[in-house]
Amino acid sequence: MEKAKVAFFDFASCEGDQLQVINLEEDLLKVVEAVEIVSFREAMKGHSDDYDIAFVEGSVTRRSDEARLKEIRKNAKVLVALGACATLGGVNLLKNFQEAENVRKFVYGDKAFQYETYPARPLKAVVPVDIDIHGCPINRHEFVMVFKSLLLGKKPEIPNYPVCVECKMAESICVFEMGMTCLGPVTRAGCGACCVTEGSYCWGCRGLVDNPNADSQREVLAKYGLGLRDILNKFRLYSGFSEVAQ
Amino acid sequence: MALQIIEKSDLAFFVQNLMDHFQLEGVQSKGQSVYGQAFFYGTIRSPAELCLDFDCTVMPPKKYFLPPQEALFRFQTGPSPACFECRPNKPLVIFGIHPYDLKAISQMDRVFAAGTPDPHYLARREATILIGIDPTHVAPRSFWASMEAAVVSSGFDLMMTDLGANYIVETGSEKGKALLGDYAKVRPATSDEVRQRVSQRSHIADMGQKRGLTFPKREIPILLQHSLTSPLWEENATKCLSCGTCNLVCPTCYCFDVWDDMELNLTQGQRLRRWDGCLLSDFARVATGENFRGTRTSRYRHRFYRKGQYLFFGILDDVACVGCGRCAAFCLPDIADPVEVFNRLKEKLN
Amino acid sequence: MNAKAERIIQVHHVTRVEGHGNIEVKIKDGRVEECQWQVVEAPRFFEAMLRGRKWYEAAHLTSRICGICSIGHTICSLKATEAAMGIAVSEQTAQVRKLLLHAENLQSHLLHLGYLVLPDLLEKPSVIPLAQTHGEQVLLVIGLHRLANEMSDRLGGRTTHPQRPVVGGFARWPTTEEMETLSQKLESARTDVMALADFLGSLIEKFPRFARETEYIALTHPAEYALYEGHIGSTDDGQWPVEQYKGIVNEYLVPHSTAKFTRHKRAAYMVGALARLNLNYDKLSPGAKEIAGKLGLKPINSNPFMNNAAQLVEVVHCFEDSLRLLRDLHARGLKDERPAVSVKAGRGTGAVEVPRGILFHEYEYNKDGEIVWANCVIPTNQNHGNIQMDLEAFVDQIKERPTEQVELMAEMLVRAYDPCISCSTH
Amino acid sequence: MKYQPLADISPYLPQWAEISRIQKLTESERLFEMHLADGEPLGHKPGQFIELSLLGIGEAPISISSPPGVENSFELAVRKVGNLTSAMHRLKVGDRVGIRGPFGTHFPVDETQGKDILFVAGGIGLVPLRSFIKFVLEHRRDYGEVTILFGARNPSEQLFLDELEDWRRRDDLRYLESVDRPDPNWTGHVGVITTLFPYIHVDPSKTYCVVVGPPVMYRFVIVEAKAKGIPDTHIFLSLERRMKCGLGKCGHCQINHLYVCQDGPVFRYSDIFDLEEAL
Ligand SMILES: Cc1cc2nc3c(=O)[nH]c(=O)nc-3n(C[C@H](O)[C@H](O)[C@H](O)COP(=O)(O)OP(=O)(O)OC[C@H]3O[C@@H](n4cnc5c(N)ncnc54)[C@H](O)[C@@H]3O)c2cc1C
Ligand code: SF4
Ligand code: SF4
Ligand code: SF4
Repeated sequence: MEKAKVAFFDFASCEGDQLQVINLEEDLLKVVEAVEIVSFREAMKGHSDDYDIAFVEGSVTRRSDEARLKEIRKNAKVLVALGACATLGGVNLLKNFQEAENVRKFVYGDKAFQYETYPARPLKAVVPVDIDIHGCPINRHEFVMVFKSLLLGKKPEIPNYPVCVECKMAESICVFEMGMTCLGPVTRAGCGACCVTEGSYCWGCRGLVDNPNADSQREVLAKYGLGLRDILNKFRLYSGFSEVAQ
Repeated sequence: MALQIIEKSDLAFFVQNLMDHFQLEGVQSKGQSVYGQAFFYGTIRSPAELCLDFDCTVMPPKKYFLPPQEALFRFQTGPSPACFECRPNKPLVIFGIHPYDLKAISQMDRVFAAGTPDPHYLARREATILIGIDPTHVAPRSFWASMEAAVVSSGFDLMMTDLGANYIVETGSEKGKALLGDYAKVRPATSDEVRQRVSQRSHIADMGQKRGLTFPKREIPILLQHSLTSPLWEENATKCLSCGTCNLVCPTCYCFDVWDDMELNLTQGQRLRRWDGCLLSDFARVATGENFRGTRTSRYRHRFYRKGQYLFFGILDDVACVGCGRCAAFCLPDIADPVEVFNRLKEKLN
Repeated sequence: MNAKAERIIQVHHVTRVEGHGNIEVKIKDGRVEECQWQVVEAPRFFEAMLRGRKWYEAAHLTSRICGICSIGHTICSLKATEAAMGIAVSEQTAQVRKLLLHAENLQSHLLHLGYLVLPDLLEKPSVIPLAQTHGEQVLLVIGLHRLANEMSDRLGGRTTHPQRPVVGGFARWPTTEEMETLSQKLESARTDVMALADFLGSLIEKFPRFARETEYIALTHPAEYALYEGHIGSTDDGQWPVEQYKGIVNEYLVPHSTAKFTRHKRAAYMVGALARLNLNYDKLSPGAKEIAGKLGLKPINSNPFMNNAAQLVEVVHCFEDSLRLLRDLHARGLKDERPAVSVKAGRGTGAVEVPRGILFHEYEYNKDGEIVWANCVIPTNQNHGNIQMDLEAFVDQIKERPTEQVELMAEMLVRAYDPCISCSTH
Repeated sequence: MKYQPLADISPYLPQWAEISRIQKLTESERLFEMHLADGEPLGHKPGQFIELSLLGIGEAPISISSPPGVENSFELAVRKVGNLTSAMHRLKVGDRVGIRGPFGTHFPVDETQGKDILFVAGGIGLVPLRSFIKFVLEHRRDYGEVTILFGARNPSEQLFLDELEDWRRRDDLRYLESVDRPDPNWTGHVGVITTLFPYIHVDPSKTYCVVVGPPVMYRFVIVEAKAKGIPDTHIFLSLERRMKCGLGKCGHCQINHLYVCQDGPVFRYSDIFDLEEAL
């Protein structure tokens, strides 16, 4: 059987997700064994436009980036969005909630006009995306799971239940009990509640579940002392593209 | 076997001995939350870690018999596919289970033994020795007394009660008897101590009465029979986050999902099962997209019916809630509390 | 070869670096007419996005500036917030943070040397074919890289974008068991580290001979090889408290780059492993010094390619110093300290050394603990100017060579800096 | 606690079956004829299902479409809708699949002896029903009048064309068919399946109605059946639910106190008519 050809690309991002792929260590050798990697700028020289699966990290923040993404979409049979920036727009979206000119000027001063930008957006706002691998950064085990599913011809099972499920399985104490607040009840699981287990709380980096009860979540956050602005800010950190954050 | 006494000063000896001969699991403090200490079941590595005066653990001990995730079998694909069974049998002693959790385990035993017995659950169960302990504190949301789970007379290998100066121990099985004989320093209880136990236990039952049902537990199925169209379901369910917490923390919830995980070589793998919850939105969705419990209300209501009626008539002849109050404590919108729901239904019906 | 002809050398998206950068060179009549290092990465406007966010979110957000040095950004951000609010952290916090920085240096340097540079030295397009030809060494790199990741995991709660370090301390401490396991693993990896150092060391002579004098800037500290704290130091002489970083970096914009450039006393300066080594050589751990000696690396070395060698020396240093820190922490016993924060208005600067050089974060908070102003200066920002100048000098030196070679060597030069391009265009 | 003796073999382990024939039924449905690798008969009754395993892909409940007793082989008709079913469509003759079961209740083969039967199949509902229909036709003399109603969304979704042709020709049964959306070549009846009811005549005192189809169809067909005077106790149907174990444990298929995998999939209408969520 001919090996599937795989390519990696990135747009506005920290490349932390491709790093997770590299962080597979020994398993990375098995991954590259199973497929042919034709493009992976962060790790190899050379490039080809002949690929089946494209893993794309980052969000689109410039109109001029759209053409490159559309080209990738055209070449790829399967397009996988890699990480929060690609699946949700990620933290990049925060600038969308400020006045655009002001944002540019704040960083680049009087030369702001030199720097092209437009409201940040997830890949799916520009091209159809087949699979989302959520997370900031992605969970490398989930990457492997998706990778294997693709090779097996299966649609990967990305959870549609909230982080609380995995949080309970990990036997963490709910952070609401610790006097903090958490986006776990409306955030898509798959991370193993990694932030809660490490002493933090869920920031929402995997985006919302399909049918979140945002109203109830707002009430809960308010009950635990969060003001309206804080609540909105919480949703906007990663889910700025969903209507919940508007 | 008559009731035995373990002096408090000899407890560490017993625990240390158990640690030396078994994998010993017990209750530990996981640190302070704003509501008090949080307790959990974990491996005991020194006698000092074992905590016996807890009020309630965050998660019940069900993970020892039905782990959050476990392999049903391993397999190999290819021209001659093969399956290899993995049947667990690691011997385990769990030290410190409250009566309500013991009762929950007895219920699970019946569920997994009914019909086609589940070998995984049962093998784990058989390899485990349960040491119960009567509560000395009641968690704020517990209501086990009204679920007839303040005191149990079976379902344990050993059952201990804290009498202040010492522990009085009842033996519930041959295994328990051997455990005491081999690893503990005991003496027979005096009749005074036996009487003390009786009064201590009735005290426990009283402590647990602080909150509870306003009516006898056995009426729950009938109450539900008349409450199908109660507006309460919808009223509460609009706040439901579909987070499944109430399922996952419950000692009598056991639904699971099954899936295959392949290794990267794509020829070997395992079939796994992991906890699932009927409150999760896709629990009853089928491949064609139909969701047989697509609304929050239907899922929310289902849980109460399953606890209060379906399993009652099906397998248990009892309500599948032991009153630990975990669901009540951890449901963020605070709508999952069975005692509140049942009492309100009763009120509305009257 | 026809020296008269015009040759255009274009490297569109330099590979095996983080982010998007291009090299453009025009050689005409044997003269380098044009030579440019272009940064084409999309800007993300982190400083603007920080405005209005709470004090406990700053580190989470700025960590996302860079996937590779997310630990460094986290710690730098925490220090800036702590400086702004006048929060002092415990010795224990400082030590675990130092360990985390070591972990990150190990992660990053091993990744750079083993996965990105090694293929150049062995003339392969990537590390993948090396698995066949140099299986043993590749497994060595992978094994050590995994250990570095595990170190970040156990101390910071994640390999990337750590969760445990918070303002004032740690949200969760590693357990004694975790620390012990870590010590054991590091201890037993000692021979591997040395084996790797020897192997890479033996290839060092393959780097081009090239030198260009420049200014080197890094943190310095009287007592230690400065990574976590210290003053800003320069090989051109002088020391400044970190609050005065603006007087050092002097950011400016160039039209062909979305990232800012910096300059200090000269037209450009260099930061990173080589800068640190040039400034703080004396404070290296014994084993690190030994390796430096073997590599012939002494201050002041002005061959940018030797940045790779300096990274190798730092791998040994971080490794040895981690063991020392772990021993120290173990001896004193970890206390379960809870961070205490009282929110107040203020302005503060944090500086730490991250794999690619000195990093600055500066925030201003209002009384509600919301950021009203922010500035981040990334190491690669500070290197862009120096890359440009090295490129000009280096290309001039090799301009007679065949086009592909010029292309490859120019790329190698850029790669030697281990630039974090998207990070510099934050 | 008293344990029942445990089976030697875990009920979660599949046994092997080998595919001996594959037939394309429609664009999205295929028929797989297979036999157990150990040569034993499957031993099923019409209406039962098996859990079909492809290792590494997963497991899904699939009805046994053939009647019992066919030379130790059995047939499954699989519609491609997701992971397992798509992977199934990629298999070739000679490949092995995993089988658990047969599971569940079956159609009332004995109770209906000597009675008239009205079969109502909607779309892929014909797959499980076919097992019963074929059984009845094989034992034709044991049963009374046989009527088959079959509705498909459009002509290209009609399954088992040869068999339909046979039923059309036979004079020992009445076969009526309909499509919701005809194509230009369709000359038959058009409309949802209930629009066929006016064309049939049943004797309510001795007719059993057996219905299998998509969830929406049940409610409408039951109304028609009841309108014909067929009592609730003589109406049978087969329900689909999500299933993960087939053993009445995992909870997914539960309808009130009933587990579809154990107490169903075939139900007597009078047993479930008052259950919330059943239909
Ligand atoms: C008793 C019984 C008998 C049956 N008999 C037959 C038969 O004879 N022939 C037949 O073809 N089928 C039959 N079925 C149906 C069959 O079991 C399903 O079609 C099968 O389970 C699909 O499995 P799959 O792995 O192919 O699909 P899956 O991959 O599980 O899912 C298919 C589709 O549903 C979506 N999906 C899956 N899970 C979810 C979810 N949680 N949330 C949202 N979307 C989801 C997927 O994205 C996909 O598009 C029967 C079912 C039952 C209960
Ligand atoms: S900590 Fe967050 S994810 Fe965990 S249970 Fe609580 S709300 Fe849910
Ligand atoms: S009832 Fe409460 S705990 Fe249960 S799913 Fe709903 S919100 Fe979660
Ligand atoms: S339903 Fe709630 S109170 Fe009852 S046993 Fe379950 S978790 Fe405990």
